[in-house]
Amino acid sequence: MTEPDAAPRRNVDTERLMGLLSEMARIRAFEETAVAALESGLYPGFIHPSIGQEAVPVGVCAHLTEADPLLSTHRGHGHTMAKGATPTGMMCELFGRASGVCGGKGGSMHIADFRVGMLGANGVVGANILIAAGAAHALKVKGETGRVVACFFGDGAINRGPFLEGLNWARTFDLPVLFVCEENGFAATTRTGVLTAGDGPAARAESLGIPSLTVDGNDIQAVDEAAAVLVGAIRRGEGPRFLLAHTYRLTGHTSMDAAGYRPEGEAEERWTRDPISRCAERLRQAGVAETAIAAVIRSAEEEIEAALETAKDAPWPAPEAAFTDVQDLGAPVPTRPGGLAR
Amino acid sequence: MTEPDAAPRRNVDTERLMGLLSEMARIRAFEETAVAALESGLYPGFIHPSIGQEAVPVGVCAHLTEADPLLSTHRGHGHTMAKGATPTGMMCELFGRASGVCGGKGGSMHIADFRVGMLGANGVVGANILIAAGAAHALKVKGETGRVVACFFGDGAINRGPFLEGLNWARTFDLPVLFVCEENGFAATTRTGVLTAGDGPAARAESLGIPSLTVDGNDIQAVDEAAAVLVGAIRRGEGPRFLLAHTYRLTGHTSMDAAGYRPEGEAEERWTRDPISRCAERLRQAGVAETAIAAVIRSAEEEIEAALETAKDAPWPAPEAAFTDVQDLGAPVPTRPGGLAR
Amino acid sequence: MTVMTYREAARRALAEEMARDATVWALGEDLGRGGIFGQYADLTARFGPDRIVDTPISEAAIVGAAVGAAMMGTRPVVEMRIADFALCAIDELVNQAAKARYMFGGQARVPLVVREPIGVWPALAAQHSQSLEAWYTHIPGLVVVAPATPADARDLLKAAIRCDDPVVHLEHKMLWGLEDEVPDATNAAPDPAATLGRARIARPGDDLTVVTWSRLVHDSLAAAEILRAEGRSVEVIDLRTLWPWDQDTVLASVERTGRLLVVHEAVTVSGFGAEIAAVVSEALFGRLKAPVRRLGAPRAPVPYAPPLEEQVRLTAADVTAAARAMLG
Amino acid sequence: MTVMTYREAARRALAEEMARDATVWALGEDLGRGGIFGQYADLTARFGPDRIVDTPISEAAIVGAAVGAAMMGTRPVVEMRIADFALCAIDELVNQAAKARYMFGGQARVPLVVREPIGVWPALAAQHSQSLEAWYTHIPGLVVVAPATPADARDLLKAAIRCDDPVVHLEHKMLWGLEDEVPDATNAAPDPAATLGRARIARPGDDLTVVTWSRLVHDSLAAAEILRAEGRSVEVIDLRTLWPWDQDTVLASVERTGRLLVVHEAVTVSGFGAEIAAVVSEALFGRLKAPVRRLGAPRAPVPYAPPLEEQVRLTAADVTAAARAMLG
Ligand SMILES: Cc1ncc(C[n+]2csc(CCOP(=O)(O)OP(=O)(O)O)c2C)c(N)n1
Ligand SMILES: Cc1ncc(C[n+]2csc(CCOP(=O)(O)OP(=O)(O)O)c2C)c(N)n1
Ligand SMILES: [Mg+2]
Ligand SMILES: [Mg+2]
Repeated sequence: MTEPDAAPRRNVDTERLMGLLSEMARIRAFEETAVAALESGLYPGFIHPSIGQEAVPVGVCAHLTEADPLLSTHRGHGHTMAKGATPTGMMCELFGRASGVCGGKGGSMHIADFRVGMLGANGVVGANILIAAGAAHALKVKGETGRVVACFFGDGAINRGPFLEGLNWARTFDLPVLFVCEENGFAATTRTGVLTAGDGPAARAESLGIPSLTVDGNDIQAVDEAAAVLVGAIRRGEGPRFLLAHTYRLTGHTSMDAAGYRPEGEAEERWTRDPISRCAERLRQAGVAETAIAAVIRSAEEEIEAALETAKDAPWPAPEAAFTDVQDLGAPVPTRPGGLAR
Repeated sequence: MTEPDAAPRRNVDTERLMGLLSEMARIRAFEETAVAALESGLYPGFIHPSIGQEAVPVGVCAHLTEADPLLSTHRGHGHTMAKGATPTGMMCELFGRASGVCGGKGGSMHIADFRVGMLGANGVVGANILIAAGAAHALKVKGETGRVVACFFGDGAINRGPFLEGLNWARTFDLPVLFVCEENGFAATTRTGVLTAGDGPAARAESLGIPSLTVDGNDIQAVDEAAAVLVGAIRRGEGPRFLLAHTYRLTGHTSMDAAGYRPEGEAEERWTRDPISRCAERLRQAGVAETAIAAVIRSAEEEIEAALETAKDAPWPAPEAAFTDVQDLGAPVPTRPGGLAR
Repeated sequence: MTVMTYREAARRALAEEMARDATVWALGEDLGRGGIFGQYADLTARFGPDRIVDTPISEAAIVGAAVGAAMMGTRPVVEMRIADFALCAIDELVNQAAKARYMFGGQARVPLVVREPIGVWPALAAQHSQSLEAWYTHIPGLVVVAPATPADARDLLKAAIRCDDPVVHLEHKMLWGLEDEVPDATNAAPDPAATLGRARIARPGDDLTVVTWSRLVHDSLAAAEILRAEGRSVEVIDLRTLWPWDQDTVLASVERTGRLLVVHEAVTVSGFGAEIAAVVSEALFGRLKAPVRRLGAPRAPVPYAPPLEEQVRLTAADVTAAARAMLG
Repeated sequence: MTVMTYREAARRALAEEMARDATVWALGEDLGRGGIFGQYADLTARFGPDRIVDTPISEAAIVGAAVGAAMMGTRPVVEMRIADFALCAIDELVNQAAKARYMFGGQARVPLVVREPIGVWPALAAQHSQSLEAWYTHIPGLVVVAPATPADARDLLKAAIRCDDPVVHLEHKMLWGLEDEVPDATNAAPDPAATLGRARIARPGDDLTVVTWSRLVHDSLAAAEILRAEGRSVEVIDLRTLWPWDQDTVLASVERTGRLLVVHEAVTVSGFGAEIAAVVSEALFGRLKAPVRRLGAPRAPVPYAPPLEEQVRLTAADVTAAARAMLG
């Protein structure tokens, strides 16, 4: 099944679509605000924005509850928000504050919000695939049925060994995992097509016995529908499923990357297929008032604006926090002044 | 293409087939002699015999020259001999003698004979796949065409990450590698079928863009013919190829393994499909005299008998050899008596 | 008291923990046939294949999946088969298991045990013989355990399973068959905090302290016995846990004897003996009768041939000679 | 003499070696766009994509393929991007690259260089900040190099490329932009044996020896300067190569000063400082004025937030304080 978007849609559930639009707008606002804050020097390091890819996590997570664990990537802000996390905890984390969702210890590459089942971004490409398989294996060990583990990764991750080992594992043990490959065309500055042999992510998944669907990942309705099918099958105990979502990274790899390796006009052309505009357009065509759409977007922006303000004023973590949560036995003992902890 | 053996063969090149029989008989004699010697306590440790799988390396290596590198596995005696190594150097290595092909430092799991292009057995399942890809990459870097790298591995190895990474690499860079999967039904004491998702090794290779052939690996002519096709394509610069050979491990995983996990009768039934007997039978049907066949087998046995005798009397390595060939700079300095080297 | 092997003690420990706690499970290659050293014998019959899980040859997945399963509230016991194969899963252990709790600000707990059979076993050669305990002691987040006796094979494994942080549990290949008395345990077994991090004075003595662990505890005891005949009194400390390690016990002993010899099977250079030597040399500066010495393997891979292997594997004779040299 | 950055010096070293020897090539992710630190800038234009090879995200394959390519007579220079990602290729480095020559009885040579950018860089957090040099020093077969200056970034990389054994070449992320004078090199450049394994006395002194490497050479020099104002004379030794390490230079210095402080960015516990401390404490027993001290990171992952990161990253002030304490 490819590109269900090709055919015109019969009916649009405008209420549902407004909800999805709202989620995408929240992510977009978060990313844009976070990039701007970084560029203003409000926090250190860099982030991997998911601008342009919002429809994938939103469409998928629309079918998940907080009881469904999710494993994310370095480009994980969208996954986290779509999973139900509030933006404030994540923004505070980017700012390295004590109220950050990881207490300031993780930062953008290690966001996690266990309260909503978001079990972690990951700084190592592909590593989350194995963790996802294991999270699902725990459900099997505990005899819990009906829960689904979702695992997002990029088209670059499919060339790492964990892709093979994790998918083989999930199918072998018939685990409830939805693997979602966000094919955005790039692995950092490299075109993934050039370094990926064969017929791509879905073909690999199928060769490992995992049924797949391929969708236009910039079409929120297509993602929503495909996720419904796949998550439904998994919940019924049919084992793992694979979703390949074609999308595009509208920014550079990181907030610092000007993406000069892209031919001129490419990004501009791709902006015309921006999932948020397309969703809004579809709503308009379905008769939703422009003001209603604008209100959703404005409200998303306000929410993120508020998160930003909270983060700016949030207190720093206490220095001793550097030494907590390492391990119970044999944890480092802070010894400043007079040297660091041992 | 599957099981070309199904159809009766039109003509048999008896001279070629006698040569292949001889190679298989040499490997069989080597393995049986080595197992017996081990059981008599003539050398320590254990080995992984390839009894029953001889047709695969013999059929493949019939198309390789000494200039073609080969990467092998823990079950590598057959690969090594088929590649042209003399049995004496390998037997001396098993015996841990100075005249062993690795000077007694490697043993069965680390046999290598660079003189004939055999670049190493490997104690780590799947690791040789990456090394093979790299050996082929070196040919590309050096601009050498026409050489082929062969890489053998078992059906258990296809569940390790290096399988994915190595095959993707070989196809991406269009390297001259023949990947040979010896599907013998087991990974140690475990049935590979149970823990391998999807349609198996060839399906995975195809999903990575590598054309494959599947053969009855106990039919030496089938292997010979398939290898001719695949090696020919690789030599012509068409990139990597994959050979899946169905075979069966007629012994336990190691010489110490009684294989009690096999249902009664299974091995017996499989012995009826022994590649050596089948080859001999085909020769008989083609009119070759029983005495000629027996002579080939006897001569193989004699050769190995001689290797055994040589190994028994071969001198031990000097103790200092433990400290050579570690590295040029920063090598350990022997200090006995009075302690080990530092 | 029951006499049993190290293998059997470890096997029972796992069985008891699995019986006690339904979230404990084991995974690794060939476990369904008892594991390659028989340390899982008959456990599948008792607990079923969903709790004694046969895995594909996918070391990265074995550890990586265990990380996910541990974060989800189970207690996976991971079998690496041979410690050297754990090198196929180092990202999963070091970048994932060891750091998850910290990176996520305490939201994650990763109570997993990674069992790694270490050490030289005849003729296994370079890729099946390593002892890399020093590596794990260098990684924040990991607990590192190396039992030497059947009693500890049981108690430390139980404590490791009950530990809420990832534990690297190093069992020596040459010890599986070792028999010794194991005190009858109440099933209300070891509290990790009371068990891990505690050294054991395996033999008291006055002239020299030998700190060691795993297989070499036994060779050090043999050496001490030999030296007793020469009128020398050697204290042998079985460290048991390498991180955290029992500095109090070691320092108290060396303060008394004035001499420390650290003995391990691993390569000397950057082995864990270096850490102990550095700590003790600093802490007891000016109070030592002799420099702290380390006895370990030369910085060479483990060779195959017996006469070569002998050059890199420590024996009681080596320990005796080194101790004798220190005693002057 | 030319002033250039550490990045540029390393870039030129690779370019010169590639120009000199057609078997030298480089492989890693994103190299075609210059590498993530610009250390490969413009090399693809000069040498083409078959010698500056863009690879898939396949760290195991990057190192594993390099092993095969090295065995076949080329000299691959492997880029790991961030040292932490090398943990995805440890089997390939430790079980394969480091052991092939030995296991195969000298038949194989594995002349590969693995470049690993190490260390803390602001806000990269736990999975992008490690310094695991101690691990590599523990593995027979590996040479371990850690340049601190532009001149060494050039000379040591050249020597590493010319070395016939596998070299782990650790470049510090914070040093790429460092500018300094680089002596004009004849193209008949460094003989590995004359270059690797040689420490450099970065600053002579009499009261205390600081042994360090990589980024902390600079902070140690700054500390020495601060202490000079207090009338203290500190010798700073830049170790440059960790295996083999220059024991002669270190021992001669400490014998003279009587005091040794080892400083490294890595975790103190089982860091390479332990090895140095153990060797020096033993060799100069009774001749030291103070116990050997080690200054390294606490055994905690590297946290993200600046005030936390500060707790685990050593600065010149930390070195100054530690040295001052030792000088009494
Ligand atoms: C094992 C590993 N190798 C390399 C990197 C560096 N890196 C971070 S993101 C990235 C590109 C990932 O591409 P893809 O999986 O397609 O995800 P995307 O960034 O496109 O979302 C790379 C190479 C890493 N983090 N981990
Ligand atoms: C990475 C790794 N994991 C586990 C092992 C232990 N081991 C040795 S051989 C083997 C089975 C391999 O099965 P397969 O690849 O099918 O080869 P076969 O033995 O059947 O020839 C296993 C698990 C190993 N050597 N390396
Ligand atoms: Mg991508
Ligand atoms: Mg097999």
